[in-house]
Amino acid sequence: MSYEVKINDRISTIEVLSRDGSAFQIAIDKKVYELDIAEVEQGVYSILLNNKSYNIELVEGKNSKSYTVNTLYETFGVEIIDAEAKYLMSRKKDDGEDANTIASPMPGKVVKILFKEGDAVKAGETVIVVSAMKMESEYKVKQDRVIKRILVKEGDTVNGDQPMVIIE
Amino acid sequence: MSYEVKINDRISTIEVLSRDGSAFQIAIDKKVYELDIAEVEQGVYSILLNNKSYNIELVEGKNSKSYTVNTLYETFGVEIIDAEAKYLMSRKKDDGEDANTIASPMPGKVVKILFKEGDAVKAGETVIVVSAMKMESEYKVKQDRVIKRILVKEGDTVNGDQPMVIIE
Amino acid sequence: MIKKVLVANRGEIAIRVMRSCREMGLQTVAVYSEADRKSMHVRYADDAYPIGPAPSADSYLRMDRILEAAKLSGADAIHPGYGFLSENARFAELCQQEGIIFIGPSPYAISTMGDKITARKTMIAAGVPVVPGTTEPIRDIKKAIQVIKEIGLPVMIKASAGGGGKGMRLVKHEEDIVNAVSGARSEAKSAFGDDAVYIEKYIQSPHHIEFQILGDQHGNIVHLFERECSVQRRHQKVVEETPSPIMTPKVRMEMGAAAVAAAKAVNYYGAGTIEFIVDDNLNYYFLEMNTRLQVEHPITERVVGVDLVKQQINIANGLPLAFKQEDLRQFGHAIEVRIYAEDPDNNFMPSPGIIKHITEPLGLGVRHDGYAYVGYEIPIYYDPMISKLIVWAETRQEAIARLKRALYAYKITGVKTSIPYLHRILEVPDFVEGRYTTHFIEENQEYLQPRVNCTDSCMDVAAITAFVDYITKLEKLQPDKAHKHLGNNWKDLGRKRSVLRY
Amino acid sequence: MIKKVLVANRGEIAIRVMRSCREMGLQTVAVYSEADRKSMHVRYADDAYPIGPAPSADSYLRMDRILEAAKLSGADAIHPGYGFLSENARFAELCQQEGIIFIGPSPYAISTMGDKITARKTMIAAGVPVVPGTTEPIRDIKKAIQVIKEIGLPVMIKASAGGGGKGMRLVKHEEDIVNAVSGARSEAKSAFGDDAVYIEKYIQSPHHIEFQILGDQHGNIVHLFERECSVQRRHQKVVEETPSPIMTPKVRMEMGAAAVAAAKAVNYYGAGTIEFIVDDNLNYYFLEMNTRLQVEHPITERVVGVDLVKQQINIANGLPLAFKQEDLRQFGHAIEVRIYAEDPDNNFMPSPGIIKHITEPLGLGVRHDGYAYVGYEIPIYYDPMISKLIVWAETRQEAIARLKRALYAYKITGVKTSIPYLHRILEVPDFVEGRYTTHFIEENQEYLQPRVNCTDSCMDVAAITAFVDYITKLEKLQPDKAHKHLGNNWKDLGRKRSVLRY
Repeated sequence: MSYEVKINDRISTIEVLSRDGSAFQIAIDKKVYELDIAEVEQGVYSILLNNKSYNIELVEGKNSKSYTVNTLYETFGVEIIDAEAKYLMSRKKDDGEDANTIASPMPGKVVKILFKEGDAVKAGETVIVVSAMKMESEYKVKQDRVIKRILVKEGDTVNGDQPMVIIE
Repeated sequence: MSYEVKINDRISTIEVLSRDGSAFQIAIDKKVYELDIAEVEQGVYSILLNNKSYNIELVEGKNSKSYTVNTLYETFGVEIIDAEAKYLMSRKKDDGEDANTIASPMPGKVVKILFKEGDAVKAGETVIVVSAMKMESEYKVKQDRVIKRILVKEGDTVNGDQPMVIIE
Repeated sequence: MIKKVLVANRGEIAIRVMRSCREMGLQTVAVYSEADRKSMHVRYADDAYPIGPAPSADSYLRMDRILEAAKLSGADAIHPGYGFLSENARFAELCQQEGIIFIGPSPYAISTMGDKITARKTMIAAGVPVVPGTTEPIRDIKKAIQVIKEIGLPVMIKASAGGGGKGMRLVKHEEDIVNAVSGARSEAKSAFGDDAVYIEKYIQSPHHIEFQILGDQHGNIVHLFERECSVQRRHQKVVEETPSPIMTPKVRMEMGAAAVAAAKAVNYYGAGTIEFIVDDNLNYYFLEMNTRLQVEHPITERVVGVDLVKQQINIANGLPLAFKQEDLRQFGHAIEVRIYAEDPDNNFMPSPGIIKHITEPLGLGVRHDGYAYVGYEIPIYYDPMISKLIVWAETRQEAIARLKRALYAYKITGVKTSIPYLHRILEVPDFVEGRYTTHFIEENQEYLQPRVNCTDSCMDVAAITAFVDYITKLEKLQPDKAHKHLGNNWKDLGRKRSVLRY
Repeated sequence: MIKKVLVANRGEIAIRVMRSCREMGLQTVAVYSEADRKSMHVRYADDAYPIGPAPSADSYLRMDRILEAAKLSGADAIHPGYGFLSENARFAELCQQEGIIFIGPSPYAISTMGDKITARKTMIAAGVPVVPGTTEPIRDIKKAIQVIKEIGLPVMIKASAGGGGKGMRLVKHEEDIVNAVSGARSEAKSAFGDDAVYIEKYIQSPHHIEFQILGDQHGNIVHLFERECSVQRRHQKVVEETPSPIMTPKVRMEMGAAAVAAAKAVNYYGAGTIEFIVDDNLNYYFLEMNTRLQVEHPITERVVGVDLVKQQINIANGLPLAFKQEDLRQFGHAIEVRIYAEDPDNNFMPSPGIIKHITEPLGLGVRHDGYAYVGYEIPIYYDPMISKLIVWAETRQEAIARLKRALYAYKITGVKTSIPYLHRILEVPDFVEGRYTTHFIEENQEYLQPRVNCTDSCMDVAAITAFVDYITKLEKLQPDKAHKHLGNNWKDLGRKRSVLRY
């Protein structure tokens, strides 16, 4: 059975053709690879492909199907796409809910909230300021919007990707 | 509720009197300790007792109740004794089965087996030779015995504490 | 003599100080904020005292609580590290009052050098060159022209009330003086309501070069040569090396003497650093003095062979310096890079988080000063520096090769780090050739962009690895389903797979 | 010029060699046995080739498979590391035949020095002092007495056919000679059926001191001073240091010249080591030559400032040495200890197993060459050495303090290690004072016993920690049961406990 994987923006089909212990034969978009794949540390793999030694680190993303993959100098986002993921992806395109949420990409502390629920905000205005590691980041709106809900208060510690403000 | 713990050969009673987050009040043989206990890495604890900083490493033994505990310079065996453990301990004393088994304390490879099942062995004779890391260890009997069963064969890889020969 | 040292700091520097204490047979005391209970300095110290909530103002800057911890623990000395209270004259004074040795210079030296204007005046009086310029605002065009002729072109004209580049004019040619002054004044007037300007010598191709000094309490002061710190991003040092690739023996001797004179001017004792701005012709000007240990002190330790923290402690004990200027020499070349928890490919956004793996670079010529460990959560409250990597080799070229080798093997997952960015810096031709100024990073943006070296097959390998991890997890959770999907050989997986679980 | 190097080895030395290759811009090829698929050298190399089952005889000693891997990978040179094929003249010859550069000396030098009797004769011819003694068996008492008078007392009489101490006699006084020879002969006769004996000068208070040499293919040979390796357990070196605490500048110069003469006698090129036995009066005698890199080479690298692997590669490339004897000097003091996976408190039983944690010692003056990582299973098939810890400081005293500090922070769990034993060695008075011989370990058994420093309360803390871990596990598995036992505050545990899980 084949799966689809999304690597950055590329979507490929992938399939295990055979395996014997750590030796795999895997097809990706019809190209066949023979690899020796060994997990050496938790989430760290040693791959031998045509006797070349690759070290790959996996960091699990928001769910078990999403990974950040580090090779020697590069980082890729990889998502395994199964039926559930496909459904979510199609839904996401429709309602575009993400764009209505202001979230900090990193953990930090809410320093300042400049509006309250119901306020109208002009394009380019800063809504919320978050500080982490001696650096402050301002989160602005790109178009005129209205503050629908504020989910945090000043002084709160937030996690990475945690929604802070919902706008409409 | 109090437990018993065996530290090397000492048996003590131990009880959590109270706790608040990482701050514990624990009595051991009626002596009361106030400690701050934080697991910093898996199985590695940082303990603060009267503002002294201790680093303790735990290695789980053959079951979840048995530990090897490393402090800075020393190593202790610690066993948590509950009803099940008490039963096993009493049983062990009765039949002394362990003494009838030859096991290697470390992983290794069986180099030579000098007897076969049913053979009589004289006190001091070597029954089996195991090699690990360029060093060979000979396992002998202390009294005249008979080989009851041989559980491994030459060339086998054995784990630490794996029974190799049963004698009677 | 000092027997027990409280280190009023955290992170790598707290551990670095404690290491030298331990080698000297001294007991160590850590202080920690609520965010730092699991931090390595608490684990490394002999004693540890909580001093308050996570924000620095409530803990690492709380002089009262730190002094209380010193008294409770019986510490007879406090080492402030760098940052936090290290250049706080009041804290040094309080330690004195409480009968605790402050491992650092006198409160007088800290406060004199801490005030830029006083420091500048003190240096002028001591005959140490400073950047030529006016110290009083100028409101008159004739006065301005006269001053510019005294200083000599090029000069920078700056609005007195200014900031953000408004009212600034660079003047290179004599014929532009009048226009530039007028322009700067009118722009300053409209921006700040005040047309007063300053005039300062403009240093073309500026280099940031600093000299390490050590002074004892008996008036002996030596320098331990220079450190080149021109690779800076937003005034933050990124790479430091010694010797400086542009230095000559003659200028080194002169600048060293100037650095010693600067320190003498404030009766300095302890370890300190004199920062100079240097132009391409090796004209040098006093910039400021740091009255503490620097982040980049290890490169000096390596090339000169002196443990600076031990020297600090010996000096605080009142011992005379064990060496004279003529005993000191530089041997080989050392480079330091700072590893930050930040995302260099995303505007250097800080990247706090939990360290999932760490593979430290080891081997010949590599020193690594850090404090992170697997499972440690880098807190959001403090500086994002994780560690410093210091390499030494016989030559600069070999040191660069060694640093690249060390960075190659240095792996941290869980947080983003500046490691890939540092790699790129080491390959910029200006850096390789040793001709770079403080404009290095802005001038080399193109070289410093993330590069895509990856071929299609490398992308495929990344995808395959993630996929194999996924199906392995799946098989663990739903053994039947996995087997069904994956054919006959799949069963071998369960048998042969990693025995590494524990 | 060499472009791609196959390293015919495993463990720390494979990685150490690859690091220098990487710094030189050379590609690296690993070979690995079935037991080593996950070993660090496979992960570190650019290419990796399997060469057979776990036992060395089936993999790392298989010349044919290694040469095949070299050809398949396009490697133009092979570095043998130490051990395995590193002193195999046949392998060096095969490489030559296959047109692959063997990074090491000529087959002639290897085989000459590999045979003890030939080596001894060659050294005598070259004027290098050897331990005085007979080379032919003696069957006649008069001849024996004559030889003993020539050699001078004390002497050791050994049975020609002997072994296990049988037929051995130490003679210190002239009046004992006749009895000793007769006694040895009759004991030899009854034990081995042959009464022939050898006579050898007995070296009292022997020190094992070796000299590192480097020679190029143009006849230039230099020495890089001595290493003191007298701390040995069962002829295995445990601690090495340089300079030797008993060395004088005069004897160092003489022995260095003898080492160079020894190497010249076999037209040596590459890196090599001349081992000497030295008595308390600094009389020195050639023992043997190791025609390869030594395990303890890093202490020389640190004190002399030379990367020996890079030198080996340059020499193999036919380059002349870049320095002369007078360019080399020793700076400061370096000590190396070897960390073994063994249980020092249980008769040094090997302790293979899975590494559960590793905290590597870092900071100023510390070099760490290892290959283990968290989750790695140390295999049962090979040498139990996990890593080498090398420290440098200005003085020997400071180097010992630094080594103790580094060992303090060095934690490995999952396998037992020699770390506590090394700690104890560093505190033995004879070691601290630098007066020790190869009898050091047997003479200091008392000091080297495990000590119980632990108070009752330290035992209590150990027990409490295990107990808390146990009830925490219990609570996870059976939340209801745990709560019931542990009172009201227990619930907080779930809320506040470690956020470090991932």
